[in-house]
Amino acid sequence: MEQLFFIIFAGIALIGAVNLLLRRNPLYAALSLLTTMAALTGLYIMLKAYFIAVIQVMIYAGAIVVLFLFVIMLFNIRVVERQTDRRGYLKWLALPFAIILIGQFVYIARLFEGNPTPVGTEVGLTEMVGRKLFTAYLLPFEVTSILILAAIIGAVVLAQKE
Amino acid sequence: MEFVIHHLLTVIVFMPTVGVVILLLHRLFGGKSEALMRWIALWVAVITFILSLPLIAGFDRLHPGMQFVERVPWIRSFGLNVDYYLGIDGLSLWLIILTTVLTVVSILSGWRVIEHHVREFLIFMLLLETGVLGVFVSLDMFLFYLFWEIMLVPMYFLIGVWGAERRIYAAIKFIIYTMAGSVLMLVAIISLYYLNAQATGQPTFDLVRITENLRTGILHLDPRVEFWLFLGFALAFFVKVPLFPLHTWLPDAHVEAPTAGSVMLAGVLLKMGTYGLLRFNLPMFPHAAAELTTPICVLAIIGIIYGALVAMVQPDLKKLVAYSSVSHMGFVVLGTFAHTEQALHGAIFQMLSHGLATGGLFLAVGVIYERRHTRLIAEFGGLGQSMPVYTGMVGILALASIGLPLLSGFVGEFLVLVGTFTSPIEHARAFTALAATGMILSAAYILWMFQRVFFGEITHPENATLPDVNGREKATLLPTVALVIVLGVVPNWFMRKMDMTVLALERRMAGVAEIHQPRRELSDQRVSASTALVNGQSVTEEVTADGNGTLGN
Amino acid sequence: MVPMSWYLALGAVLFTIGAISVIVKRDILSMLLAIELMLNSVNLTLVTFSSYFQELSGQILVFFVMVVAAAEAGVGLAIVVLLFRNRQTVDVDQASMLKL
Amino acid sequence: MDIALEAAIKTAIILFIVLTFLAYLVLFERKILGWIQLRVGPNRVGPWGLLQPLADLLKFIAKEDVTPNTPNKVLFALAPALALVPPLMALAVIPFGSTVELLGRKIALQITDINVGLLYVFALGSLEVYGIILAGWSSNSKYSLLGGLRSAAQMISYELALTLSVAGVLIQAGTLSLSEIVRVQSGYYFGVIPRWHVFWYQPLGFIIFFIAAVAETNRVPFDLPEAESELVAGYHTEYSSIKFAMFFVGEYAAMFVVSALATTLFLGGWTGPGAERVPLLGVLYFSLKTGFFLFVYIWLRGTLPRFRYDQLMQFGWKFLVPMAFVNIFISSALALWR
Amino acid sequence: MGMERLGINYSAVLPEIIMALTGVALMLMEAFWPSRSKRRAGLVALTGLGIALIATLRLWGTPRQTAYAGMIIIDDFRLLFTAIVIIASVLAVFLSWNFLEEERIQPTAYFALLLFCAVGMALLTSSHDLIMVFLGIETVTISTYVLAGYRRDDLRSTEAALKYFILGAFSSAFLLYGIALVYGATRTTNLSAIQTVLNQPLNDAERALMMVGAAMLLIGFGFKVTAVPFHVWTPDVYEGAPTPVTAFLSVGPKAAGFAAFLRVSSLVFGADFDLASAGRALQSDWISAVAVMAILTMTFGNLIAITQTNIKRMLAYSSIAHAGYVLMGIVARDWQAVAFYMIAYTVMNIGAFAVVALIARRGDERVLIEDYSGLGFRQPTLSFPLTVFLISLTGIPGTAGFVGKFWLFKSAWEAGFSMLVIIAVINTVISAYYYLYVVIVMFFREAKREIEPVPLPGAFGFTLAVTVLGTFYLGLLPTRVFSYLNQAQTAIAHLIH
Repeated sequence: MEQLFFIIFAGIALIGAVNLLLRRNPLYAALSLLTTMAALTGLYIMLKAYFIAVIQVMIYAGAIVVLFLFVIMLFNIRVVERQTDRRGYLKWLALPFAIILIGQFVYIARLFEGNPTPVGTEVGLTEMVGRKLFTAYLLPFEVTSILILAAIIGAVVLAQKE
Repeated sequence: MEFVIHHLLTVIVFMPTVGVVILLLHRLFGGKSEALMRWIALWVAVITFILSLPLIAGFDRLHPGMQFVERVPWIRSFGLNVDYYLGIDGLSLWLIILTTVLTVVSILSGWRVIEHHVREFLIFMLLLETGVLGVFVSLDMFLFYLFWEIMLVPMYFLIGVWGAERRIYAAIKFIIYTMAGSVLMLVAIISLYYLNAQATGQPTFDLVRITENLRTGILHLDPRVEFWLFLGFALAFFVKVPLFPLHTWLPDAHVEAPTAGSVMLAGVLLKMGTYGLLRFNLPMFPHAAAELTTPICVLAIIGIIYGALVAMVQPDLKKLVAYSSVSHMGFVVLGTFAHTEQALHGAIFQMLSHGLATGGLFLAVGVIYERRHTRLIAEFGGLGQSMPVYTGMVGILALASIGLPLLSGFVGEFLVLVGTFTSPIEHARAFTALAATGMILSAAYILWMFQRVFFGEITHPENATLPDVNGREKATLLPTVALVIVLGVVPNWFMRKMDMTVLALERRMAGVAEIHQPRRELSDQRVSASTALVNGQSVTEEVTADGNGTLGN
Repeated sequence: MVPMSWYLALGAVLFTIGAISVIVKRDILSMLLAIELMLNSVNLTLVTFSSYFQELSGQILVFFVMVVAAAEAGVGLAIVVLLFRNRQTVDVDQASMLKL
Repeated sequence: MDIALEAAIKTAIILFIVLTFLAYLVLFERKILGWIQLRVGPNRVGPWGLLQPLADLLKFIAKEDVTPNTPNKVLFALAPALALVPPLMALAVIPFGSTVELLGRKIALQITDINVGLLYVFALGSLEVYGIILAGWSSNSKYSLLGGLRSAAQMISYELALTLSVAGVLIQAGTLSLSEIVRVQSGYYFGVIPRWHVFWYQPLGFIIFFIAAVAETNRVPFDLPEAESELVAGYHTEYSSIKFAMFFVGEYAAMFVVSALATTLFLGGWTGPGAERVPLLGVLYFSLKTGFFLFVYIWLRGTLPRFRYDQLMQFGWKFLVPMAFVNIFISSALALWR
Repeated sequence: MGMERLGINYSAVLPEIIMALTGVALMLMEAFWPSRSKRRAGLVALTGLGIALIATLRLWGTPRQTAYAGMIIIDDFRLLFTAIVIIASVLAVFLSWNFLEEERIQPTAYFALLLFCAVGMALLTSSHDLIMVFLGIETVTISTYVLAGYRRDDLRSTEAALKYFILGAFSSAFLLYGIALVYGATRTTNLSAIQTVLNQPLNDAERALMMVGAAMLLIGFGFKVTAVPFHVWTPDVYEGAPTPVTAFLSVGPKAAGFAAFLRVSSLVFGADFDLASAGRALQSDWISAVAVMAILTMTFGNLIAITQTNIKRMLAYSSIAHAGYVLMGIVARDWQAVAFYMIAYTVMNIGAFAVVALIARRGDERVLIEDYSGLGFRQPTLSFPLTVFLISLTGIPGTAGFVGKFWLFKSAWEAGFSMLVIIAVINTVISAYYYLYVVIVMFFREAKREIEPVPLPGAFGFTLAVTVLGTFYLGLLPTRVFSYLNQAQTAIAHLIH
């Protein structure tokens, strides 16, 4: 049962990712990414990481991809028509590169097959995450505020009209 | 005054820098008078020269070690034990004097010629002097390297700014060649430092100490390591000398440099190479030196003959003199690697002689270049009629360069030849014969040049009205002329000061067995002779108890 | 029971697809999206480790990754807007006065 | 399996009730607007126009479904569904009342009580914008596109204030589960004043939440995405028939969810006198409170003019968000002090 | 949960706090006390940085300790590199002074971003956990993306920002994946904890994960410190970004990147591992990978730099080459040498860019090397310092560059990487060609067209004076700096064995 769910979600995620790779219109690419993210949310729930699952939807789907769509619409970008050859060779490089990388990773992943420890139950709870975030990870948490502030200022500075 | 006496070397080395500061201050206060700048620079150079004279007087010729020593800790951290460590021995003494003399002469020679950026010219000349003097007096490898490289910068500018048409090419070639050599030396210095620290547990760049450690065997080098270290140092010096295949920067640099630059280059900078060989390669890596003697000597001979042949066909006066440098410096290298006392004496003496004679010849070329703005031999002829005094002076210099007896060149080259002939190295006699050919060739091209320029009819009418040398030009040419004569007449007075140094070098080489194998009897004789001298030396050491050879002695 | 390796393999494959997309895509927006995909695959890997190890710091790291991803998206899109305003294109090759 | 069946039954019932309610909400809106504007409102179909929703439904179904010349028909069709589904899904975690005993089982009047309930609602809320954006883009019309753009910007901006305003409640309640939050608010202070968050500690949070909620649902005075006087009908200009109906219902469903959420978070949800003992009373209280919010929605529509776009943004970023931060600060201080 | 257990220690992050607050204060100033005066904003930024520097130096000598539950570590290494990045930021403020005025850029946001970047850099130097490394890097890069695109109406600047952004984000993803895999192998992100884990044998799966993770980390760091083959963004970004920003980019974030790189390399990979442990195998692989990277970086950087006609691009490639030299220090595991080199490089490179910025003037118009012809004697106030910096970059004795290089070479030699040293010295010769070519153009060529002399504003004059003196000071009298580094060595001797 669980494996079936995994296969479904993973399949959706892969389809989304491949679609992202193949589509030339950024809008469809964004929607493909959205699909992948949705599928990943399902996987997070399977992994009992509820908090992560929810904020995955909130931040990625609710904020980041929307922002992308917003920009795409703002400039009303349609299909990128032109096909240049300049990066053509990269495509041929990419294929073996991909095979090597994937093979390597899958090999490593397979090494883990021996020990299917049960998925944790306690760990994913919001309360636990919150507790840890404000104790052990207090400093990184505070640092993110600087990071976001810098990003906000930066984005405003760059995108504002004179 | 007390300070000057106790820090004489420091004062000499940095006197020109003081001149630089004065010139900068002069600018800062809005001084515009070029004449004043020239006078400032000249006086600074003259004062430096005068300050260097007490070195001769105070030099204790029987003292085998370093004299006028100054030593202050400089960088002390992380085992980087760098000292500000100065001192001279018989090898560096005369080179310092040569430098101070030639600087005065060079500044004088640029008096009228250099018209733009006078201040900068003088600043670079003085900086160059500091750099060169620093190289000759540094006894710390780090310090040595510092001066060695610093000296490149002013020379680079002297060629690049005040040179002739292809000056940029020449300047780049000069600096790339020299740097390529010297960074390898840096690697060698680092590794030597590291090996010494490993062996003795005392990290130091102290040149004297390391040499001593190597001699006594406290620091023992693996033959392969020694070989590479030797090459690391030698390449830097061979480039500077320049030895045959590495010489190609020299004609360009000489031809393009202004007269003053050429004088310094030929007179002093080339000597840094041979100085380095004598200071580092021979005493530190005698086994490698012995092993490499034959190829190096072959290259030196090739340089001698090749330089002479090329000089012979040069239509350009300056190029001719430049190639003659290649040839003459070959003698120095040959003498250095012949491993006999006479040859070493000859090599050192030849360094001085060549510095003066070739420097003088470059000055001489500068004189007519100023008048005619050409250096082609074909443009001249019959100058003897219009410029008799000039002709006389050039004649002496040219003969000195050829090696006419009673002039300086003779002493050096003759000693080298004799030394090589008696040398225990393989093919010593063949080398001697070939080198002697070089001497003959040099007589040929110099005399031929002299004849074409000074004798015969005046073929170009403008040469007929050329004014003879004026007072300033006389002032530049006279010291060199006078000195080549003095050197030729009383060579012993100069050589005496080097004796102990040369002896020490010779003994160091003598300690290396393999070169002596072909002629064991001879080497035995020498060893006994050396022992006798050593005994005498120990006596003198007691006499000069404080051992520092300061002015007080 | 889903073995851990399945998740890890999925993460690796997604990462690779993302990396390749960044390389072959020509318009900036798609490149940015592909980078987001890469970050997502990292997140999946981290959550997997975290859940199987019963150790929370992986999930905390995911949280930070999301924050950073949001910040990066903001700045990146601002740059895209600026570029579009200056040059009316989002094609990377077009936007290439500077040599690559 | 029992639990799944129970959830399915509850889902069906709640969907039926809420959708019917929404249909009548439209009627009420028209009626109330009519009264505000001193006219009668719909009164032809059935007594007092009570059958009007049915007639509307028939009309929607019967009308021709026009699809414009669009670059992507799939997205065009998908957009209304994307607008409708999230609010309906959000209903799953809203507690409509306390527990009832039926056939010997305790049944909570809430489809499911997950421990990240509030975040779940927000997550779904953040998805709602997709319907509008995709509608705007795939309609291939400038009005739609502008509407979509405005909507995206507006919803992202106000989502921030909305989320932040709730942080105060979370600090007070210490949980993300909606039923827990309701339970925290039961009881009275001084015997008379209910322990609702709107009275205790969170009045500022409540105001911010409600304003932001109105903006999130694209309602007057924040209805710029569909501003009929500027953009014809905004993002759904090109939609007709049942697709339009889905947008329509989606908007009202969102209104309902937001109101229910406001009730739950700030007005004590289903709590009230006697609600513990008689669960249906709780449902009544809940409906009344939610109805009040819905009435306010309509009331606002009847009375307020529309914001200008820059005013909207300024208000959101320069007033609501800072105030939300102030609220968080006050709440934290209070929590520490207590 | 007491303060002690969390390890809250405000004084440990005091420099960061001060700089962050200054940045916020600048933004608030803009809101409540608006003015386009660069002077006021600049002074505030300088004050903040100055106080932060004092706070950093006051921590000198405190015993080595971790804080915030092991997230950061306070030791002399951190203090030293923090001081370097703050000094780089201070110099960058001076450099930006004129740029802001000429381009009519609103100064507060600019300085605020600079300060936030400084916060990120300072955190990076102190991070003791991969999470902090990641966040520090991101704080730095996000600020610098914006700074690189700050000349908003100039396409070059925008494209520079874009390229920087895409490749930066791309590399961050690799870094992150590396962190994830390392976490998967060791079940922790804390550097000491990782070291402990590595000191035991790992199973196959974990070892494989660790290997790939380490490789990914290397890629990520390679991008950040502009090591070949991950350097592709550097020339474009350095060319396109406003010159003061380029100056800052080439020293500040780079120093911070090296600090983090060194920290990760030395703490995780540089310790003395047991023979059987997983760390031992990893260590040798890591070191040889970095060594190869160092060779490629310096050789490639120098060779390409020769062909450049734009001085900013030339300095960009030179900066790549210098990264190669610094990588030697990482290979040799001599962090003091790296620290000294970064100090020296900061001083001389900022100085060089100051002159370039001044000559380029408004809109970065005069950036070709040809534009420098005839500058030499016409404006010695500019040409003389530039010559000094170029000579120092070449590594001629008497200057900071030489001492730094010398030390690096010596360390590498002692660590047994003699081949690396020889390649490095050959590279030094190559570099002499293009550095001195600029000198040639300045002094040996006549000006192609008449150019009006560039005025030398006070801020630049100050910067140039400081950097020239610093170059000579570090080159001739480095003993004092050495002795500080020496003290530091004893304090954290166990960082590198």
